[in-house]
Order: sequence, then C-alpha cells, then structure tokens
Amino acid sequence: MYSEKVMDHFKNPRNVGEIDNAEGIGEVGNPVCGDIMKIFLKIENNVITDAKFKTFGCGAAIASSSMATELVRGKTLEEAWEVSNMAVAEALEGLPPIKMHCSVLAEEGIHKAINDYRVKKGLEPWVEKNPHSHEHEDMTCQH
Amino acid sequence: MYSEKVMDHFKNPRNVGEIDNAEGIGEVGNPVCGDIMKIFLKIENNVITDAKFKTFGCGAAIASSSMATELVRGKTLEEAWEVSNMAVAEALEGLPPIKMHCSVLAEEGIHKAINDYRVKKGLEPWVEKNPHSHEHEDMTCQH
Amino acid sequence: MGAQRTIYMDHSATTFVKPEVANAMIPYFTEHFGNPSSIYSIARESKKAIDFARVQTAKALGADPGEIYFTSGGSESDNWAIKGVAFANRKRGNHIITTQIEHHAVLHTCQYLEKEGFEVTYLPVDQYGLVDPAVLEKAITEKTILISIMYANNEIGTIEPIAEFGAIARKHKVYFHTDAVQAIGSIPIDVKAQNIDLLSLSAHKFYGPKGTGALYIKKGVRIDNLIHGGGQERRRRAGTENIAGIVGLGKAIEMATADITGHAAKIRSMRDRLINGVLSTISHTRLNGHPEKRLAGNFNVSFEFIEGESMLLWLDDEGICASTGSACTSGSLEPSHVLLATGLPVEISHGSLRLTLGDANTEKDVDFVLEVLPKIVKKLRDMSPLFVKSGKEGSCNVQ
Amino acid sequence: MGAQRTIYMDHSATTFVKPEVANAMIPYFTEHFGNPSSIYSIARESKKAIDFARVQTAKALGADPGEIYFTSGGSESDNWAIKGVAFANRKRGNHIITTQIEHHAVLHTCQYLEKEGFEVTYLPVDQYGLVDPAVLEKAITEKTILISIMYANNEIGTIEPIAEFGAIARKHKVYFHTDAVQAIGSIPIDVKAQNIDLLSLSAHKFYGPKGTGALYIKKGVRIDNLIHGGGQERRRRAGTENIAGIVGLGKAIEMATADITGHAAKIRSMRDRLINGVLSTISHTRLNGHPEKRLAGNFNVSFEFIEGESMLLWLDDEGICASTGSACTSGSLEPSHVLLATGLPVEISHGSLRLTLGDANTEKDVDFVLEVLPKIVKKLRDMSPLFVKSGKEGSCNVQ
Ligand SMILES: Cc1ncc(COP(=O)(O)O)c(C=O)c1O
Ligand SMILES: Cc1ncc(COP(=O)(O)O)c(C=O)c1O
Repeated sequence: MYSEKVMDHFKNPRNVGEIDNAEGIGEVGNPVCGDIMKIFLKIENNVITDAKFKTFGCGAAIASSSMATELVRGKTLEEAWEVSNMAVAEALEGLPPIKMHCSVLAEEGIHKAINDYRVKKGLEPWVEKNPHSHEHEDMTCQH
Repeated sequence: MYSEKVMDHFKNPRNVGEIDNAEGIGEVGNPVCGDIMKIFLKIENNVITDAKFKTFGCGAAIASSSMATELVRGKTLEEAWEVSNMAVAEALEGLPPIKMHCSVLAEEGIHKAINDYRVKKGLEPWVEKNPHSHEHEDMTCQH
Repeated sequence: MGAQRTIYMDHSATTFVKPEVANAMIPYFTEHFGNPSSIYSIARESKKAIDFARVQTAKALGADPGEIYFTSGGSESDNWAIKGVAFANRKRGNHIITTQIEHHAVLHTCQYLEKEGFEVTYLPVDQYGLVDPAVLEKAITEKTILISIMYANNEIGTIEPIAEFGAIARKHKVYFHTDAVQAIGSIPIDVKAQNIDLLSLSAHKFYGPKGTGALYIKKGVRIDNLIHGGGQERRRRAGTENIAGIVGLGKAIEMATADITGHAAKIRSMRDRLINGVLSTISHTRLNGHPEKRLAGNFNVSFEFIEGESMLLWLDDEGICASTGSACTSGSLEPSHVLLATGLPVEISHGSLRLTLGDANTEKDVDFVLEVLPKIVKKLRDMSPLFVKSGKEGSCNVQ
Repeated sequence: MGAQRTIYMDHSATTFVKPEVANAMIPYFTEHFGNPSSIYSIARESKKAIDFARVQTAKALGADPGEIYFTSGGSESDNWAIKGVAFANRKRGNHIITTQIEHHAVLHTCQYLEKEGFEVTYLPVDQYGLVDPAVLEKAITEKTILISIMYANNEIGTIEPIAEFGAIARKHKVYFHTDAVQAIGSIPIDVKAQNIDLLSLSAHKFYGPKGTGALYIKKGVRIDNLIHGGGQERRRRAGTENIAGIVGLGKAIEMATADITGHAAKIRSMRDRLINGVLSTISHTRLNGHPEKRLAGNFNVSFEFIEGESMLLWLDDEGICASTGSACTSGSLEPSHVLLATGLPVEISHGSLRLTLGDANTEKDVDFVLEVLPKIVKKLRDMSPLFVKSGKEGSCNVQ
C-alpha cells in the first residue's frame, strides 16, 4: 500500500516535537476528519533553521509531516512557500490516491506557519496561489 | 438417481419384444414427449399368459415397462386392471418425482391393451376409475 | 517489515482454512469434479457430497436440509435475502426495517432498494450497539414486509436479542432475516425456536473457504431469485455448484458447531485477559460494544488522541494483524458507521482498533500484544498534538 | 455399475482442475488467507495474488486489468452483465436483443427483465445454429440498449461471428455482451478488436475451479452492481474475494490460452475421428451444429428412434461420461431449446447425445467409444417401437 519511503518516514519520523517559542506555528486539519498537523518553524534571517511537527493521523499524514519539515529546513520563506503538496508526495515516492490529502495538509501546515510568522511580524500574509488545487475528489471529509 | 431395482430392469429388461397375433395391444405416449410404450398381451381364458413390450424412452420408461409386464403376467384381466402406476413404482423401489409419469404410462399401456382385447371381443371397454390420478405437476409434456 | 512471527487477531475479517477442511475439499478439484447435474457415476459423487454438506449445514442451524441454499458468500446471501423478499412481496408492502449497524452488504442493498421505491427504516442502537425490541415493534407498519437485523455485529461484537425480534416478526407476520455471518460457531443458533425466516452465513468466517456461503430460507417464504439460469439449488440459485467450496463449508460448520460453548469459553478467556490488560494499562481508552453480550473473540477499543491506521501499521511491524472497523472499510477515510451509531464521537472513533481472537491464537499471543500495544499507543500519543492539549492524566475508560 | 475405467467426454459441462492450477490454489487456503482489504502484510500477499490473476485474465482477453471483475461463475457474470446494463440504462431505452440459443443464465435473466418492463427480441438461428448479422442489425431499434449473443454454444458447439456483431453494435452505439463461457481456451479472443463491451467467463470450463468466474466490463460502460456491499472489486462486486479461486482462474486461463491453436488442433483431430466413425457406422444419425464453425471438442449427434437418457445410462455403465443437451437441463424432460431452434424435430431431439472432448481424453478413448456406442444404439433401437415402424434401411445423415 505505501512506498518504502513513506514507511521509512512513518517508522522513523524526522523532526517530531515542538519548538519552544517558535517564530511560526501552523495547525491544520480537524480531529473529526482523522488528521491534525501542527507545524513549528524556527526562522532566522528569513531562513527556516528548524522545523518540527506533531501529528494526529494515519501513516501518510505522519510521513507527510516528516517529509515536509525535512524539505523546508534551510530554505528561505519564499522557497519554503513553493514546496507544494506534489513535491511532498513525490519526495515520498508517491502516495495512494485516497491519501493525497495528507500531502495537501502538510503544504497547508507549512503555509499557515509561515503566515503566522508574517502576521506576527506585522507583514501581509501571503495568499494561496491556487487554493483550489487543494480540493480533491477522494476527500470524504472537507477541511 | 435411480434405485438398484430400476437399474436392474433397465439393464436387463424382462419381456422385451412383440407377441405375434397378440390378443391385446396398447400403445401409449408420444414421440414428441420422449416416450412411447407398446404393450403386447397374450390372453387365454381371461388370464394374461404372456406380456411383452417395446419402449422408446428414458431409463425409467424402460424399467416401468419391464416391471409392468412382469406384474401382469399370470393375472386375470380384472387383477391386471388393478395394477396401478403406484404398484409399478413401488415394485421398482421408487422412481424420482420427475419420472413418475413413466409408471403412469405403463399403467395406461396395460389398460389400453386390455381394452383393445375387450373391444375386439365385442365387450365394453372398461373405464379408468380415476383418470385424474394420471395428472401430475412434474409433467411438462402432457400426453 | 521486521516481524519474526505473525499473530493473527483479525478472525472477524476472515479465518484460515482448517487443515481438515482443506483436506476434505481437495479431492473435489482434480478427482471428483463431475458436474452434479449430470447423471453419470462421477457426477453422482458430486451430488452426494453436496447433499451431505447440506445436511451438515442444516443441522448446525436446526433447519431442514431442503431449506439450505448454497451461495458465493455472505454478501450474496444478504443481497438475495433482502432483494429477493422485497421484490417477491412488493404487492403486500414496500417497507423494510433494518438497523444502523448492519454490514454494508445489508445497508447498501437497502439503499439500492430505496432507489427502487422501497421505504427503509434504519433502527438506532444504544451505546452498546443493542437494538431495542420495543423500538422494532413500534416501527412495524402494515406495509412492512421484511425485518433484517444482524445476529452479531462484525465490528463491536454485540450480540442482538434475535429470538425476541423473531417473536415480534412472527406476531406481526413479517419475514425476519438475520445476517448471522459473525455468529456461526460463536453462538448456538436454532432457526425454528428463534423464528428466523432467512439467515445468511459465510464459510470463511468459521475456518471454511472464501467464496462460499449459504442462505437458509424457511419453507414457504416467498422470495425471488437473485441469480437466474440453470436449475441448480432446486431452481433457486443458478450456476454450476462450487463443490469443493460447499464440501468445505459443510465440514467447517460441522466442526465449528460441534462444541460452541467449550470453544467460546476458551477464546473468551484469552480475550478477557487482553481486554483487562489493555484497559488497565492504557489510559483514555474505551471499550466499544457490550461488556457481556459480545462475541467471544471480539475486542474493540478506542484510544483517544491517536488514529487507527497508524496503530495498525505499527502492529503489523510487530507481526500483529488487526483492523480498525471492518475489513472492507479499512481502506476508507470514513469513520465506522457502527461506532458512530453507538454515539462515540467521530474524533474518538478514528482511534479505534479491533482485535478478534480465534483458533489461530494462544495465550502467548495475548502476552505479546499486551507487551507491544502500550508502547505503540505511547509512541503515537507522544507525537499527537491532541494529547498535550488534553493532558496526560485522568481516564475515561468505559468498562 | 460395471465400468473399469472412466472416459470423460463431458468437458463442456465442467472440467477437472489441472494439478498445476490446484497446486497454485492450495497455499491460499491455510497459509496466505489474509483478507485482501486489510492492510497488514499477509493481507497484502492476498491482494498481490488477486492483482496477478487479474493481469493474467486481462491478457487472455486483450483487456486492461482494470476491466476485469471476478465473480462466482458464468451465471453470475451473465446476470450481472444483463441486469446491470439494463437497469443502469433504463432511461435510454428498454430493448434488449439476444438469441434463442443462449444458455439459461442469459435466457432466464432476459425473461425476468421482461417481467420488469423490458422488451426482449430473441433472434432465430439457422439449421447450424448461426445467427445472421443482417437479422441482428434489422432488430436494432432506437430503444435498444444491449445485445447479448454467446460466443460459442454449449450444446451444439457452433461458433458465432462475434466480431461482426461487435461491429454492428458499435455502429449503432449499443452495448455488446457475449457469453464466452465455452469459448475460452478454444478460440482466440480480443475484446478490443472484436468490439466487445462485456464478456462472461467461468473458470471450471477451462480446467480451473468451480465457483469462480469473471466479467470483463469495458472502461466507461454504464452498469449497476448486482451484489451490493463492501468495496471489493473497485466497489463493483461486494464480498470477500475468493482468493484461492481467483488464483486458480488466473493460472487456468493463462494455461488455456498459451497455445490455443495447437491445443485445439489436437482435440479437433480426436473429435473428427469420433464424428466420422459414428456417422459412418450408425444409420439414421444426424450431426447437430455447424460442420466446421464448431468448438474443437464438441460432437453433438441425434440418433433417431431412441431416447437420450437411456443412452447415457448405458454409456455410464461402460464408464463413459456424456450428456444430452446441457448439464443443467439433463434432469429435465424438456427437449433442448437449442436443438429445437435449429429446426430439429422434437422427437429426434430426444435422441441427442453430446460428447465433448478435452484434456482428459486420448485416442484410446475415441476407440472405445467407437466400439461401444454402436452396440448401445442397436440395443435401444431393438427395443424401440419406432424403429420397426420406420424400417431399418436408409440413412438421413446430415454431414
Ligand atoms: C454458455 C454458458 N453460459 C453460462 C454458463 C454458466 O456457468 P456457471 O455454471 O459457471 O455459472 C455455462 C455453463 O454452465 C455455459 O455453458
Ligand atoms: C456481518 C457480516 N455480514 C456480511 C459479510 C459479508 O460476507 P462475505 O465477505 O463473505 O461476502 C461480512 C463479512 O465480510 C460480515 O461480517
């Protein structure tokens, strides 16, 4: 069902935990839908120097959180914003169709954490370029 | 499917053949229905001294003809008239429900041969006591 | 993954075929393969084997052999019972009563019938998954032609008061069908005493082969065919008989019902140790289903703050086979309709685990699960954002 | 009875399971028994096995694996194809075209649909059992939603011009279903080239297990489910998968289609020797079906003045397994609807015998039947009142 990469990130998730006094925090998802992700970003000079997560969800949700935090570490906020759900899914060597929404959640979590930082800094939050890309047929629970 | 008795009378049918100048001959059935029986009776002093048959039909039809001719041999015409299809079926140790009509055919064949004799002798043919007993649900081909 | 051995705790999803059953089946593949509808000797062997399995099955249910019809499994039996009775009795009425906790083979069939102009009442259940006989009786109208209530639930294991439903159905002259797929071998069944008109069963739930089931149809019940064609099964279910499968079903049901009480007691004692062990060592944990009126092998539990699939993956990594909800829905994102019907909050239903014990298990398996499961729950809770919010203390166990 | 050995000449009724097929199946009973819908490792084994069988089946038909749905046999496949398309396309029209010589799984399903408000045209056949494509095309109306014509007839073996029917159906945008139960392994099939939208098959006709079949459904075909419930077979056919059966079907269809031409040539040469031997030594004998366009193993013959069942019993006594008409109707008193459709007089149809050769046979079997059959026919004719009437001389063989 899952790729080896997904299983690796599920069984050995990178960056689990919280960051005290994180510059940006994003929580997405809904317990009613069976998945919640909370992303913590440490941001120094516009660069993500640390990223951590806590996730309630299925194997794909945990692996997506792990991979997304890996992908944004060391990136500028502009670069991190461009990390799409497809990039997360590809880095995981694919996700089953009914699990694609987990990668969407990860993208949303990163975006929300970045905007949390921007708002706290008194900046305009960035807008989702293509919010409709987050809708997908297979979702039975809309967040 | 068939009892051992049926198989015995099918494989070793008694009284196959014709009787030259038989006193009574009865032919019943219809090739369209898949069975025809022709019964030949030799009658001396109101007693059936010989009975033979020719049959086109299934295993049960052949066994019923064989058994019916056995049962009426040596009987008076009155006694032979009383040999019912149930008697034939019982003597055969039973017939499958969809094959019960074969025993009916045998009874009818004997009756027809007896009446053939009576009519030739200028006597009234006997009437079937219970002609409706010959109807049975399982018959898809009515003779 | 890294498992050394397999601990199978998903007997409600399916069971292994017992060697005795497999051995009974094998001669019917290459040797006694004759089509039972034919008249030659080797075909009569097949017919005899089917007749024997029919007697075995009838005996297990207290039915007459002439009331047993072999099918391709529980789903076909459920579809046949419900659509068959519905269409054959349309002129008498168009109302069907079932429950909210049925298997999808019943629920989706009823939903299909709704599109075809039937009205269906889906009875609620209490927190334990029990249907109230008084509520059933009130739901009956003069248009009601069929009541279909499962014997025991496949997810939470709750055993329904079938004899009471049967009596009510009889009193109101409504046909009563029960999906007994999970009950065979766990609960003694007597279709006559319990006033059951139709009963579905499936061989692979009691150590028989997959793809073979049966429908008991009480003599005289008006029912349409589901699969039309040849004259097999006394003209009621077309298709060349799956002789090996039928022989396997017969052997399996005979074995499964030979000593139900003794067998259930053994399974129940292992299961109870598992339940008590889990509930006493893991906090924020709820037992789903009825504490006593439940299938001997069934343990269904919700762990708050974590999600079921990730539990399953870790259990699988340890060689433990389990499920969340029913097997057929474990690929889906939807929470169990059964748990929701018992009033369990959606977010908690996501953290549910079903362990169903059976003949593949030993006490050692229970020890191992009790050793491993608390660690898995802890690991997942440690990474759950919900756990911190709610605090680690306190317990809301339902005993 | 007294037979020393068994000569099986009823391969169209059912076949033995080949040892390779049985061996492929056996591990899935006691070992790899996991429910393929579950997510743990042993269940993934089951899923892989089913996926593989799906590829094997698709390859044999020139289909995509995603177009193969496993069922419980030919009858279920036929019922599903016809009812499923009929109900799903009711709004487009209510007319179905089939033929007078279909298997009962098609005919009785169509008769059932007539009761449900559908109109069915039963196309006639010529003396050889062939359907005329021009007659088919003329029967199509704007209300026609489905054409169902069998690939090859189970009684007389006639092979229909399926590609021509497919082209006509495509031209008129009507779905085309073919019952290919008898064709698999005897005739090369290519569903794409032949414009087939739905195709039924059944494993036990090509040395696979009974109780397993498949329906090919071309991508995009609108069809309702027949068995509702769990999400198996991509939500189209509920019920825990008969893994062992499906694995057996896959292996069997791969073997049966590996060398159709070579295999058919071998069977055909035995069969032709049998036909020629019987027709040349027994008078008042007719070959039923088409002289060339027939299944390689099929020999259907009518012997005037005698009745089929009594022939079967004597053949059985010699250890020869044969049938009259089809297996499903051999218990019935009705003459074959197929033979009648070819114009054979009823009384002659009663004296019909079907010998279907296959992998169980050798040239010796043919020798033995040629030795025994004339004696049996003579014995029965000698006790037939019809034979004398018609005279023993003369012949009305149809070559
Ligand atoms: C042409 C044809 N269609 C359908 C069937 C039905 O297949 P099954 O008996 O496997 O259901 C058969 C054989 O019985 C057949 O010969
Ligand atoms: C209660 C219940 N009903 C019906 C079914 C369907 O049985 P099958 O999968 O054999 O078709 C199952 C199991 O899958 C079940 O647990």
